[in-house]
Amino acid sequence: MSSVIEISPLTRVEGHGRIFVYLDGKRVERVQLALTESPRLFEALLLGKSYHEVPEIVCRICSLCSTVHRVVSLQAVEKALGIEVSEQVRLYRELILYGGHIQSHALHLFCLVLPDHFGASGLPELAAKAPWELKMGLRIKAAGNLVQETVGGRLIHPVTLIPGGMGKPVRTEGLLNLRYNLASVLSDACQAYELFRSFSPESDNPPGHGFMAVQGVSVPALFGETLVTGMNRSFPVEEYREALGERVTDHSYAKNSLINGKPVIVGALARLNLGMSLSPKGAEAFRDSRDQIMQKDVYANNLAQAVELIHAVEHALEIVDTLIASGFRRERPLEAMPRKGSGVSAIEAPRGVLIHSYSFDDRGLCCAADIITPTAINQAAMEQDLLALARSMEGTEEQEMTSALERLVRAYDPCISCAVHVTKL
Amino acid sequence: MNRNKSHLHGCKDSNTGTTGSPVKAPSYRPVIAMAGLTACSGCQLTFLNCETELPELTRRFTIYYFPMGVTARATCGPIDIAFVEGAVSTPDDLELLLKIRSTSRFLVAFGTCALWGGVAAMNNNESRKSMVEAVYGKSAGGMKTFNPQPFVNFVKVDFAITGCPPEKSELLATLAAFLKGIFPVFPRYPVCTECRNRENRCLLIEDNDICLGPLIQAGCNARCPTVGIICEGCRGPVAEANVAAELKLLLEKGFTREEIERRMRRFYPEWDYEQRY
Amino acid sequence: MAKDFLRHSSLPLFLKELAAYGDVHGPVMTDDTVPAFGRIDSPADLRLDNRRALIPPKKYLLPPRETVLTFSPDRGYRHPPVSERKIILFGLHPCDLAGISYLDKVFTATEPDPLYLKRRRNLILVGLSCEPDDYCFCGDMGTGEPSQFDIFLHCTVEGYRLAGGSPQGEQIISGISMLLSECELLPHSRQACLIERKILDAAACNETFPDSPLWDDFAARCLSCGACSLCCPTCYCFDIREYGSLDGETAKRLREWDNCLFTEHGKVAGGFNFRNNRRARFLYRYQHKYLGFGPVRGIVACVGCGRCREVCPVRIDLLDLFREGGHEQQSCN
Amino acid sequence: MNSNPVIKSLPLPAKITGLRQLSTDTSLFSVRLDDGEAARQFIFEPGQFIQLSVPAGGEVPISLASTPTDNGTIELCVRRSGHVTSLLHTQEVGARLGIRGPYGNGFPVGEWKKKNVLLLAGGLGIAPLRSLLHHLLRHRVEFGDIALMYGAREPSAILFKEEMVELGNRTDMHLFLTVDFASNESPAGLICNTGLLPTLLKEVNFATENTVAVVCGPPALYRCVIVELQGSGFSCDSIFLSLERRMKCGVGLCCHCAVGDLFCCTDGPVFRYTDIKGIREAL
Ligand SMILES: Cc1cc2nc3c(=O)[nH]c(=O)nc-3n(C[C@H](O)[C@H](O)[C@H](O)COP(=O)(O)OP(=O)(O)OC[C@H]3O[C@@H](n4cnc5c(N)ncnc54)[C@H](O)[C@@H]3O)c2cc1C
Ligand code: SF4
Ligand code: SF4
Ligand code: SF4
Repeated sequence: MSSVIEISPLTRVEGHGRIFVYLDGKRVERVQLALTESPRLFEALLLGKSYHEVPEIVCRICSLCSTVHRVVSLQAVEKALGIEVSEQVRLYRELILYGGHIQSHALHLFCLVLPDHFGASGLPELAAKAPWELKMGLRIKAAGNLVQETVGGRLIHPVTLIPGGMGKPVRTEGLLNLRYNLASVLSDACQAYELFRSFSPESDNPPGHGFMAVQGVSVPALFGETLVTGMNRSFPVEEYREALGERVTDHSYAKNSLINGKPVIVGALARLNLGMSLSPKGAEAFRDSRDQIMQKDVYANNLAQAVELIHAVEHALEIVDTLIASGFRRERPLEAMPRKGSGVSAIEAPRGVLIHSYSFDDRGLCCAADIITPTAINQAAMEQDLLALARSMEGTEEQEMTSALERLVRAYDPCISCAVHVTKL
Repeated sequence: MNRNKSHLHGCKDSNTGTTGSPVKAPSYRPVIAMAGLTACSGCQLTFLNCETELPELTRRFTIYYFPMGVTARATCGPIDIAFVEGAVSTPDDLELLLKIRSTSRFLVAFGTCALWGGVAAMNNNESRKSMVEAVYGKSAGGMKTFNPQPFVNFVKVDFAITGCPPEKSELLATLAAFLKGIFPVFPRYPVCTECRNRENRCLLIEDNDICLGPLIQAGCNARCPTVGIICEGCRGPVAEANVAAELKLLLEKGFTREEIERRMRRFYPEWDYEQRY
Repeated sequence: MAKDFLRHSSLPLFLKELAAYGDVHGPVMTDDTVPAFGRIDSPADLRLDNRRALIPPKKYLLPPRETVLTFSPDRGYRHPPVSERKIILFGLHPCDLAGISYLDKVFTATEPDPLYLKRRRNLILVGLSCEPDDYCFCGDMGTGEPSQFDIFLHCTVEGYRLAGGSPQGEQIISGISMLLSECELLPHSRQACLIERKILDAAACNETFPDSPLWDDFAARCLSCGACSLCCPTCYCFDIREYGSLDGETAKRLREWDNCLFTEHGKVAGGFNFRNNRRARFLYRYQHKYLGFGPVRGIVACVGCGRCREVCPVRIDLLDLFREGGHEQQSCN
Repeated sequence: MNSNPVIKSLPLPAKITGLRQLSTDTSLFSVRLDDGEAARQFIFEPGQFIQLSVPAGGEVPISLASTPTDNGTIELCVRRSGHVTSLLHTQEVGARLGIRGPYGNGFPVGEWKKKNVLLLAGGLGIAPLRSLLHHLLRHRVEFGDIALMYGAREPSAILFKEEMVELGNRTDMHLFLTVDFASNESPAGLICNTGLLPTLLKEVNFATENTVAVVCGPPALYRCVIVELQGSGFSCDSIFLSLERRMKCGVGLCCHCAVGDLFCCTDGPVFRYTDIKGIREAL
C-alpha cells in the first residue's frame, strides 16, 4: 500500500518548501524536495531594464541575501561595462558582505537551528527556555545588521551601492559606532562558537558529495575569479555554465545544478574544507574543531558557520579600521558608457557560491540574465541526503521522521526564495 | 487603497452599555500570525530584525503561525492579527490568503508586494505565460501562476504597512498599538518632506536625477536620498500624488517616457499618469 | 566715536569668546554641499558667504520632529527635558531674525509653548547683514532692518560694526572690547525692490486675488512635496501623533512640522475635508502667509528670504500673484 | 481658567468615573480630574471644549456636554469615529485620561438675556447643545421661549433618550424630534417626526423676532439649516454656529482649524453667522 508523508510547509527555513516522502508500506520509495515558493520570474523582469536598474531589482530576489545579490550583480554589471571601482568602494562592498554573513549566520544558528537543540518549537519557546543564548545570538545578529544598514543605507535591500561606486560613504562617527558594536560582539561570537561546538555532533559521517567554493588568489576569499571543487579542479567563473549542468524538475519551481552529473555542496562547510583563509580568532577556532569539520557531512555545516561568524566579525573590524584610517572621502561614482557586453561574477554568499551573469545591448539594456544560487546548487545533494536519511529511518514514527528530515534541511540552511530564481535565457 | 482603517472594536452589545463596575480587562495577549506569499521574505525578516524587541515581543504576543520562525504548522486560527507579506500569484497563494483571512480578525497587508503588487508585478503588462516560458522553458508554460496582485483584489484588508522592506519602526508601532486594540496613524506625505527635513541635497533639483520622492509615501525618513541615492519608490504612491506634474518635470529634464514609466512601475504597476489629485 | 568695530582677522577670537557662553552654531556646508546651520567647532567650519541655509534656524526652536510629551501610568503626561545649554546662533541674516521674531509672536504670546519657550531662552542670536541674491527680496519686506537680536554684525569692507540688541548682547560686546576698535566705515547700503509695496498694499486691504488664473496653475503643478513650508522661516503648522510602546502602558506624543498643502491638513473625522483640493490649500497658504490669522492676524509672515521660490521643484512662486495682480488690485477703500 | 501656562500645555491626569452607552457608536463618559481641588475649580461655559488625551491614542477636541458640577465631574458625549475615539470606547471606568482646557469661546449666553432661544442639533451636535440647554434651564427665568429641535439618523441613534422624555414632559420648553429614516422600532415615550431637520424647521412655526438660533451638527447640516432659518426671517447675526475642525493644539498654534482668518479653537468654536458667512469653506 503506498502512502505519502507530506511536510508542508517546511518550517524555520527561509522561503516556502515541502518534502514528500513516498512510501510503499513501510519502505521509502523516493523523497521529493519541492521548493514551492511562487516564482517571481526575476530573469524575465530584468529584460529591458537598464544596467543601473538591474542590481536594484535583483536584490529583491531574497531578503536574507539581498546584500550579496546586490554586490555580485554590481560586479557582473561592471564587468560587462568594463569599469573598475575604487579601493574605497571595494572595501565598503566587502564590509557590507561580512555584515551580511554575520546577520545570516546568526539568524540561522540562533533563530532557526538553536530551537532544535533546546527542544523548542521556535523562537517564543526558545526565548523562554534559553533566553541568555537567544539574546547573545540576537546581539551578534544586530551587529551584522548594523553594518548592513550603516553601509547600505537600508537594512534589507541596501541602496548605497551602485554601478561604478556608491552614494555617501559612512561618516567617521558611523564607522566608530560600527567598530564599537563589532568589537563588543566579538566575544559573543566566540561564545557562540563554543556553544555550537558543545552540541554533540549529529553524525560523524564523511561527506557524500564534493565541495565547491570561490577561489580568491590575490583577492579576499569572498570574491574571486575562479571556482574550485574538492577534486582539485578549478575553472574560471565565466565557464560556470559548462561546469554546472542544470535541470528543471517538475516538482519544484527551482532548477538544480550538478557537476559532472554529481551533486556538490557549497556554503560554510565547503569553504572551510577548501581552505578559505581565516582571521586569527577564526583560524584558532577552526584549528580547535578541525576534526569535526574537515571531510564531514552537512551536519557539520552549523559548526562551520559558527567558526565563520568569528571570522566575519573580526574581519569586518579590520575593514572598519582601514576605512577609519583613510578618512571620509566622497567620491563621484564612475560614469559608465552603455555598451554591448556581458559579465559574470561569483561571490561567496553566506550559503555558498552565488553567480550572476548578464548581457547588455548597446543602450545598456539587459538582454540576458542568469542567476545561480547556492541553494539551487545544493538542492541535488539535499535530495540525495533526504532519501538516504528517510531510508535509514524506515519504520519509525512519522513525527520522528518529519523532524529528522527538517533538521537535515536546516543543516543545509537553504534559502528557497533565492533558489527558485535560477534561470537561463 | 492606502490605509484602510477599520475600528478594531465591534459594537458593544447594548446590555453591556452601562458598566458601572470597574471590571479589569484580562491582560490581553494577542495571537499573531506571520506568513508570506510571493515575496522575498523581507517583511517577515523585518520582524526577526527587531533584535532588541524580540524577547519582549514573544512575551506580549502569542506567535501562532510563523513558518519562518516556528515549527507549528497550524493555520486554523483563531488569529487576532495576521501580517501577510507578498503578492498573490498562484492558486496556493490565494488559498493561503483566504484561509488566513477567514481565521483572522485583522489582516495586515505587510509590505509593498501585499499592498501594491511590488517587484513581482512590475511587468504585469506582459503575458505571464510567455514570461514563465522565458525563464523555465516551453515545457513550464503550464505552471500555475497568474499576474502578481495586491491583497485588495481578493480580500478585505484591515491595515497596511508599506515598504520594500517595511520599516521596523512602523511594524513595532503597529504591534504596540494593537496591544491597545487600535492601529497607529502614520503620516501621509511624500518622501520629499522627510528628505528636506534632513537637509539633504535635492537630487531632483540639483542633480536633475530621476528621484521619485515627490510621489512616494514617506515613513522611511528618506533613506535613499540621505545616502545620496534617488528614491526608487519602494513605499508606493502617496495619497493624491501629482503624477502628471512629476512626469512633466522628468520629461523636461530629458528622461524618456519609457524610462520614467519603467522606473515608476518597479513597485506599483498601476499608476495613473494623468492623476493630479 | 564708539569702539564697535571688529576686524575680519579678529573674528576667530570673537567666536572663541562666544563659545564661553555655550555652543556656537552658524552657517556651515554639509558634506552634501547643502548650506545649513550647524555646529561651529572651528572658525574654518563657518561659511559666512552662505546665502541662506536650506532649513531656517526655526529648527532650533521647533525641531522637525520631536517628542513633546511622554506618558506613563504613574506620572501621567510629562514634557521631556530640554537641554539647558545655551546655543549661540551666529550669522543670522535679517530675514532669519525676522522669522524668529515672528515665531516668538506665535509661541510665546497668549499660550506660550513651554518647549519653545525654554529653547528660546537658551538662544543667543547674533545677526549678520547680507547681500540679497536673485531669490530674496528682504529689503522689500521691511525686514531689512533686524528685528530682535542680541548682537548684530553690520558688514563693511574690512570687518563688522557690532550693535547690541539686548542687555545680554551688550554685556557680551563689552566683554570683548579688547577685540574692538573705532571705525568710520559705513555698513553696506541696502538694495530695494518694488514688490514690497505691492505686498504690503495687498495685505492691507485683505486682497486675495480671487479671480487670478494663477491659483489653478499652482494647483495643477504643485507636487505637495512640502518643501516650501519646511524651508520657510515662518511656517509653523504642526501635526501631533501619539504612539504607545510595546510595554502596553507608556506612550510618546510627537510633534512634527506639517504643511497646508498636504491632503490631511484640513480633514476632520469621518474623512470630510474642508480644503478638498490643492487650490483651496493654496488659498489657505496665501491667507496665512500674507494676511495671517490667530495671534498673527494682520501681520505679513513672509520675511522675503526667498527660500520657497528656490526649493520648489516646479518653480511655484506666490509672488507671481502680486506681479500679475498688480493692475487689477483695487485700493483699500 | 488655569493661568499657569506650563500646566496648561500639559494634560492633567483624569479618570473615567462613569460610562453610559447612548447608541451603538456613542457613549457618555463621566470624567473627573484626579486632583480634587483642580476638579472643583474646573469651571466652563456651555459651548467650550476640552482637549481629551487617551494615552497611546492621542488627543482630540471634545465638547463639554454638561454644565459645571460641584464635585467637578464633567460629561463628554463621544462618538467612535476614528483612531483616538475608538480607543476611548475600549476604556472602562477607572481608566486614565488626560485633560487640557477648557478652550474656546462658548456660547454668548450673556447677550441672550430675555431672548427666545432655538437650539438645532443634528446627530452628535447635541453634545454642546445639551450643555447649553442645561444652562438655559437652570437660569430659566432669564430667557424667553426655549425650543430644542433635534434630528437623528434613525430612532436608535437618538442620544439621551431618557432625558428627551423628560424634556418632552417639561412645560417650560418645546422639544421637537425628527429622524431621517423611520424604522419599526419606535423610541419609547417619544413623539418623533420623520424627515430631515430643515424640513421639520419649515413645518414648525417659530417666532423669529427677538430670537436667536443655535446650530450644531455635521458639515452638511449647516448650509441647509441656515437657508431655512434665513427664509423664516432670522437675521445673520442672530444665528450662532458651533463648528468642527481638526485641532492639534486647541490654543491657536497648530493652524489646522483656521476658518478664513479665524481660528475655530480660539475665535470659536461658536461663531455668529455674520462673522463667517463671507468665508470660503467655512461651512
Ligand atoms: C470643538 C470641537 C468639539 C467636538 N466635540 C465633540 C464631541 O463632543 N463628541 C465627539 O464625539 N466629537 C466631537 N468632536 C469631533 C472629534 O474631535 C473628532 O471626532 C475626533 O477628533 C476624531 O478623532 P479620531 O482620532 O477618533 O479620528 P481620526 O479620524 O482617526 O483622527 C485622527 C487624528 O486626527 C485628528 N482629528 C481628526 N478629526 C478631527 C476633528 N474633527 N477635530 C479635531 N481633530 C481631528 C485627531 O487629532 C486624531 O488624532 C469635536 C470637534 C471639535 C473641533
Ligand atoms: S532628493 Fe528626491 S526625495 Fe529628496 S527632496 Fe529631492 S525629489 Fe524629494
Ligand atoms: S527613499 Fe524611496 S526607495 Fe528609499 S526607502 Fe524611502 S521610499 Fe523606499
Ligand atoms: S515646494 Fe512647490 S511643489 Fe512643493 S509643496 Fe511647495 S509649492 Fe508645492
